[in-house]
Amino acid sequence: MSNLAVNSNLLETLSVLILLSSFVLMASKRINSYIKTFRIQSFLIALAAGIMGLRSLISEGRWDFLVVCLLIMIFKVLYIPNMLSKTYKNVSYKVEKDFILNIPILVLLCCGLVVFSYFTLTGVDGLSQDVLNLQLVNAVSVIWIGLLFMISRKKAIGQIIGFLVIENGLYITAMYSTQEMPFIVDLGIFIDLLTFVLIMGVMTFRINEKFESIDTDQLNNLKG
Amino acid sequence: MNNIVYLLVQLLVILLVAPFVNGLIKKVKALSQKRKGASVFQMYFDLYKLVKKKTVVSNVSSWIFHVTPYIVFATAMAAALLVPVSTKILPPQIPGDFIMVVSILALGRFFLMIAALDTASTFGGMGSSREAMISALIEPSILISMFTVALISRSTSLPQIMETVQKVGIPLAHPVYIMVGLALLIIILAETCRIPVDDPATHLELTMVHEAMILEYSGRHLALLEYGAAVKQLVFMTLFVNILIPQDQLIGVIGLGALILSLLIYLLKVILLALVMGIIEVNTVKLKLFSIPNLAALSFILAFLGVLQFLILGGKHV
Amino acid sequence: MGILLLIVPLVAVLLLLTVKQSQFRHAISVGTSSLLLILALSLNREVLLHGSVQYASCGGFFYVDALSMIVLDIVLIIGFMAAIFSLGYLEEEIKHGKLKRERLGLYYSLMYTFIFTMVLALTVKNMGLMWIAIEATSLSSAFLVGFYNDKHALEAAWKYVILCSVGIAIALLGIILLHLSSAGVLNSSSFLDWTALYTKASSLKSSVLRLAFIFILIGFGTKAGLAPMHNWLPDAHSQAPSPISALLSGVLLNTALYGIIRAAVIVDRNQGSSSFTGRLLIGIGILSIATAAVFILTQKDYKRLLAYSSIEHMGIIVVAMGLYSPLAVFGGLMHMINHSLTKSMLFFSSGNILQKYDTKQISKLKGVLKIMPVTGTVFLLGLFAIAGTPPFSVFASEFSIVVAVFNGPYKWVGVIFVLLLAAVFAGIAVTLLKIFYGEPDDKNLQVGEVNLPGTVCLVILLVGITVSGLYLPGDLKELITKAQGIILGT
Amino acid sequence: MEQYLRNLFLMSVLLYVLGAAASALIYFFKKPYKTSMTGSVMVNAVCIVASGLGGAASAAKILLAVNSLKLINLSSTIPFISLEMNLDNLSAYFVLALSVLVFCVSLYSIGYLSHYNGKRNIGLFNLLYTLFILAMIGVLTSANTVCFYIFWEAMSLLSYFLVVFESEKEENTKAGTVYIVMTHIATALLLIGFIIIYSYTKSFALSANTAAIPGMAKNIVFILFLIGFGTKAGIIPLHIWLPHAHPAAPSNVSALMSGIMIKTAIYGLVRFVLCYLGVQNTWWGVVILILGILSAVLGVAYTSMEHNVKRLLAFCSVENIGIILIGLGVSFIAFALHHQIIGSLALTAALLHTFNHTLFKGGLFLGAGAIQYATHTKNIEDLGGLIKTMPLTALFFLCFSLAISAIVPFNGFISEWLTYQSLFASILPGHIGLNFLAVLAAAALALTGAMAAAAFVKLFGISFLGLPRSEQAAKAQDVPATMMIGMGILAALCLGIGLFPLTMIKLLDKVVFSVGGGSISGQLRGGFLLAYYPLTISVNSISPLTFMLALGVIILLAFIVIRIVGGKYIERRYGTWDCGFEALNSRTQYSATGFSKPIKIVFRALFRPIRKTIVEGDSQYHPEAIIYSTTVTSIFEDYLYEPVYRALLRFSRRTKFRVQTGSIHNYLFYIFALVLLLMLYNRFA
Repeated sequence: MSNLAVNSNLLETLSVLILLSSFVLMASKRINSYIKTFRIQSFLIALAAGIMGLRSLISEGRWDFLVVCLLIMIFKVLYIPNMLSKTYKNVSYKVEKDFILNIPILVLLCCGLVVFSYFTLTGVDGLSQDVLNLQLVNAVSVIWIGLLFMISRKKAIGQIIGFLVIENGLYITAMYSTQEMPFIVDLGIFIDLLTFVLIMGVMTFRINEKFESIDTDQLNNLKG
Repeated sequence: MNNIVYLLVQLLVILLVAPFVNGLIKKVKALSQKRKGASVFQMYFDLYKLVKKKTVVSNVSSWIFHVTPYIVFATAMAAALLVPVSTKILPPQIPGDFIMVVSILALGRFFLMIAALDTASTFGGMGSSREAMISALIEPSILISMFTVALISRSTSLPQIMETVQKVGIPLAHPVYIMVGLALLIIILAETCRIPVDDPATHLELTMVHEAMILEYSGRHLALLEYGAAVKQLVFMTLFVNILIPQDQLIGVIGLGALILSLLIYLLKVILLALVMGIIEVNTVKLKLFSIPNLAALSFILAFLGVLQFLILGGKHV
Repeated sequence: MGILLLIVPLVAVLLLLTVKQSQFRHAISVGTSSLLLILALSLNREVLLHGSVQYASCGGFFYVDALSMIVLDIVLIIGFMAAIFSLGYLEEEIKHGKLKRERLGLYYSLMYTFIFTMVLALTVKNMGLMWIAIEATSLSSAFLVGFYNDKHALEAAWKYVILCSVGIAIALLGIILLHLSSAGVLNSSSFLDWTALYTKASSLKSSVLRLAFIFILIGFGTKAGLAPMHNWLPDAHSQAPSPISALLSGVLLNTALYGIIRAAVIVDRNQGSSSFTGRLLIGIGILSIATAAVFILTQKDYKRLLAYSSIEHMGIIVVAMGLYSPLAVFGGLMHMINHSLTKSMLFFSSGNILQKYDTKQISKLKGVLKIMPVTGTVFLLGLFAIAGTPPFSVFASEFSIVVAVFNGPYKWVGVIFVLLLAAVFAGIAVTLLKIFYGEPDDKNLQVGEVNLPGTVCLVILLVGITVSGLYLPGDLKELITKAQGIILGT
Repeated sequence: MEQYLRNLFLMSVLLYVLGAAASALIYFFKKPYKTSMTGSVMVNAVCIVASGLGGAASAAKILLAVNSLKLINLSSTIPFISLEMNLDNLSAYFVLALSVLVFCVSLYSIGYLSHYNGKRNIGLFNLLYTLFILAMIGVLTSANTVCFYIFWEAMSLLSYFLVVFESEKEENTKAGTVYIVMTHIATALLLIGFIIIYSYTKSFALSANTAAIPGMAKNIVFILFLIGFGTKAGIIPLHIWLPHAHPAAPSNVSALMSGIMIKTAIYGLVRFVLCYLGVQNTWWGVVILILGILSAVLGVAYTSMEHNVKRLLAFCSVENIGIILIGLGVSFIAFALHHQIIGSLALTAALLHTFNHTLFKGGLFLGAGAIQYATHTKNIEDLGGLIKTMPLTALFFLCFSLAISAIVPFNGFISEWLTYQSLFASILPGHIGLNFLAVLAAAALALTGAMAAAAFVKLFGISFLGLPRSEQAAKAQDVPATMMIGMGILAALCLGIGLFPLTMIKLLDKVVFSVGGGSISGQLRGGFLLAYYPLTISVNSISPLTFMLALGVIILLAFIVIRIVGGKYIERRYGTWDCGFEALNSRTQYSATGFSKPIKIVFRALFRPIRKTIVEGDSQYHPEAIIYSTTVTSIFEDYLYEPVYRALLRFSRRTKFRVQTGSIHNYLFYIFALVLLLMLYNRFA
């Protein structure tokens, strides 16, 4: 039993770390650090998935969480960050310059989002059973921070990373809230994620080709 | 029988008196200008002369030009038949009320206006255009002032109105009637082309309205038009005198004597009114054409005040 | 049998990628879509007979009931029309050098992938799978939106992917919460199984469910083009090739809406009333209609205008679903069908016009009726139809919805609703009616139709929407009534 | 008997359908023009027969006093949508008016359409034309509000297509757009009204009992109906589509639109407010009366300023709708106060004027069409002297002009007289405000009559008399015989009803009795004479026939007397007097602008005339040409519609660029904001 308690403590710590990593992401300016932070965040998630996987393997004999853990490791920790850094290696800019709001305010907003998530989720009675609550708040906050990140970054890379963070947030929400998500759904999410990244890769390539930049601020010809 | 007598009396009185009244007004004006003036019967001679003359017709004109004099005269006469000169010989039913009278006169006026346009003459157009404006402005006052007296007698039929009025006593001492009377007086002056701009006696284009319309006419056509105008003038005067100065209640008897007496008084009233009209015309300066709206408005307001008085006092005027 | 609906398009995609001759590609496309249509017909019969179709053999994931059948029918009919229309459309594009012949295979395979994903979304029982399929639609259609590969098309595609992915991600949060709400109620074999959720709706955790619904509404609502998440829609619809615009507008939006309806049904059953979902749906619906009404009035691009009109109609359907009365639901379902047919007809005809005039600017179009008598007439009548003028079918369904609104709890919403519809009509009339008359600026424009097979489609659709405006075939009515029963839980 | 009439009526409907089908065939198969011309003649012939049957059936329906005819009752599988047509007295009356007009217009069209020969698709025109007629019949006979609504929209749509039929002119298409937008928004209001009623009665049938509707709802519905129908009728200030749409449409269509389509709105008001809803408050009638006064006076004011024949006639329609509304308003007031007799009298006046207006306005538009056919212009400043080249058209036009000016032996006078009488009768002790209004209405009516006469003197005088002002006018030739017959029948009917008003009033009395429950036939006296006054013995009588006889006799007498006194009539033809200057030419004549100038000056506050003088040439003292133009400001368009429209456009444009900025960050922010908002909502809800 104590083993389980350690486990859940660890999971809680991980959830806080994951949240923290998204704060770090929000605070960073360099493309490199975007990718690095994302890699770390994904790693933390993989870790969490691994812990849960072990637990479920021991208690129920299910192995699907471990597969998921593996998938995260392969795709989110290795493949996608690598691909992204390859894509952005020969892009002229390395540092994001102008934001919608300046970084301190954005970080403060992120704090606000955590509070907001807490505030809006505590009232929901189905969610507030034992410790899951705090983790869920953290997880959902990651989603909103990812969305805020997308809004605040003007370069295409920022949006891709933001979306991936949202996806991460969703994943940990699913993981923490229900430890028994149907496997096929998890798999499907992965496939989708993969295709998304592929498409984005193709798109940014083409946009770069046509617009001679991947500044999404320039993509505002269609209005009205 | 009654019908025929009524028709004959109306026809004769109107036909005979109309040119005379015209002459009378002219005489008053002449006298006021220290002239001797033509005889009061001059118009009869003029008419005779015109009928005898050859007729010049513009080569632009169409059949409208030819039928108009007859229609104008006939409508004036038809209207005259609906306005009894005396209430002593009324048929049981008259086939028309004051709305009809207005409409009948409008028929004549319509034709007169289009005939003026028929000859392509600038004067004709001018007269027609002015007449259109004047009639548009005057029509509401006619309707409202007649409406007022009609309301009092609860009937739009003229004999009915005249009979009711006889029960009032001296209508001209009554606020409603005073208003209506003043309104009617203005209407008569405007409708008979007198003040403030028109002058039936001159052919000065600044003052021409009616005369401009009939400028192209000559001979028997002109005679009919002149006669028609005189009849129309008398119709309005008859309306005025028989509604505002009723006399038949004074004459008790019914019969030939009463009729003759009534007609004599009628003649007296008409002469009186003609004199008044002449004097007013002499004493008024000619104004510019666009003072007509003011005059029309004045007359309308008077008529409207009359009806308002009636409405506010709750219709207790009989 | 029904499972073939999923297999056939996949096979077609493979074939299309292997075959090189464009005639064969066309033939495969038409063959596939006709085959799908026939399959759909037979499935229709089954649904009418049995109420729902499930196959135990495929792991029980395949599930079609009257509700999904209606949307499925729409998908396959419009898909068929789009296939026919594409024949002429693509040839014309190739003729004018706008498209290389090699890319034909890509176009068709993307299109059938797109259709496949939609069919998948409509034939699965599991809400999670449905979510995956809907997400997959945006991925496959993104390339179609950006098919022309020019600046505008890419921009539209970019926005489309980003916004829809974010939206869909939020929907996933909703799905997760939906799952959470069923924790302890359903066993693991029936997690997220719609029929299970439906039957056990009353024992789900209602407050989680409500939260789930909010996210699903926003998520799928983004995909369905509901305001204020609609912003990708005008761009994507205007930049996509016209047959694809028709598919996007006539089919994709309905598929996304289908997801919302499925979720709303569970929530309503759980809450025992529609007051929660109703307020949200009606609010968002009215907002969508209002947005369209404002935006249409000064629209300069006719394809964008049609896109805004789609937003309006999604709003109308959502309002109907929010009302949750038999009449409203019936009208809403009918409106789905009617709007799809009418709107795809309009996008097809706008495609013809675009090919003839080579401009999307309204101000540059003149004399459409004269230059293209058939397309022009169809477009003109179609505009009146989409604006809700009798005797076309959109009127019939709108009327039911309007009556339902007035019989519902919020009468004033009905007043706003009707006035907004009138405003949309006015907007369309003010902006678009002038294109039909006069003489075109370009004197070299030949009188005549482009795209003969497409024009035949137009006429068929016009006849269809006119007839169905006055008379609803018995089978269809039964189908709608059944779907209505599913939604209302009766 | 009922069965027989029903079949007769259905036969007429069927014939129209056949006509439509035949036209569709001609349209789709684009036969050579010669064939299509023959086809067009046949379609019009079918319409003539159909209208004959329809008119006969309707008249018989009213006169034989059978129960209302259930024509068709088909329901669809779609909820609420059904085809349910009934013919009761009110419907029959309007169908009668429609049929009479269609009869003449179709006759006229046979000739008129020949000028489209080879230029346009006549098949399409005939298709729209017959469908338009069918739609109007549908509107008039619908037995439930949904059916009514559908036909109403169909009617609007078809008339829109007819308005833009000559679509190459931009002003026509613009006119069409204004028309369809206004009419559609108005129809939306009607729809709201219908559904509000439905939400209380749970039935769309016109026979539904509306007593259960609360008073407030009834008031709202009344206002909706008033605006909805008012727009179609063209009451001020909802009239602005009318002067645009009527000139744009082909003349035979304008005749139908002005003659009967705008009357369907009157039908709607009577049917839905009086019969269906029931007049609840006095103020309903007062509002209608005030709008009537406004429309009549302003309508006629704008009429007198117009120089485009068809625009002039369009404004004149506004005026006449005003007159109809005055009657209707009085009747509503009277019914609200339970004065059945006065109400019936006023209703009779309104409905009779409706019928009369159908005749003479239809005729006038046909006349305008004939002018256009012969001279290819609608501008009366380019006309003149047509009476010589087009004598019969001129004669008919004169008749219509007299009729519309409410001049005596014509039908316009009868209905105006009845309106006066109803105003007069409505002045009863105890309602000072209402009485005041009635007097005002009477004054307005008088002003209207005189100004209409002025306008039509101008229209007739300038276009038909004097010298031709342009080459086309000089070369004009009279129109084909069928056109003439079409107009001739209408003119004869105008005179006929004017002389024998009682025939029409007796027919109408049955209609009014079935609508308002009161009958004025007890007050009527005489066979052809007319006498009416409700409160005392009937001494107010008019007899146009007697007047005509008197007129004839007086003219005859005058002629004879003059012949006797003056001898033979000797005429000398000579040029018009030119003051001794050069001979007069067409440019020295009074122009239409000049003619209406006094009125323009008098009412300058209303018209806000804009004058422009351009002096061409080097020196202002020796100008080569002086161009003087003057226009009248249309205050409702310039000060009401334009600003609102512009504001809407500005709002739309601004919102568009503020919301749909093109920036994906904004879009993401909307989603983000909505998520947060809804979560908050969920927290608190």
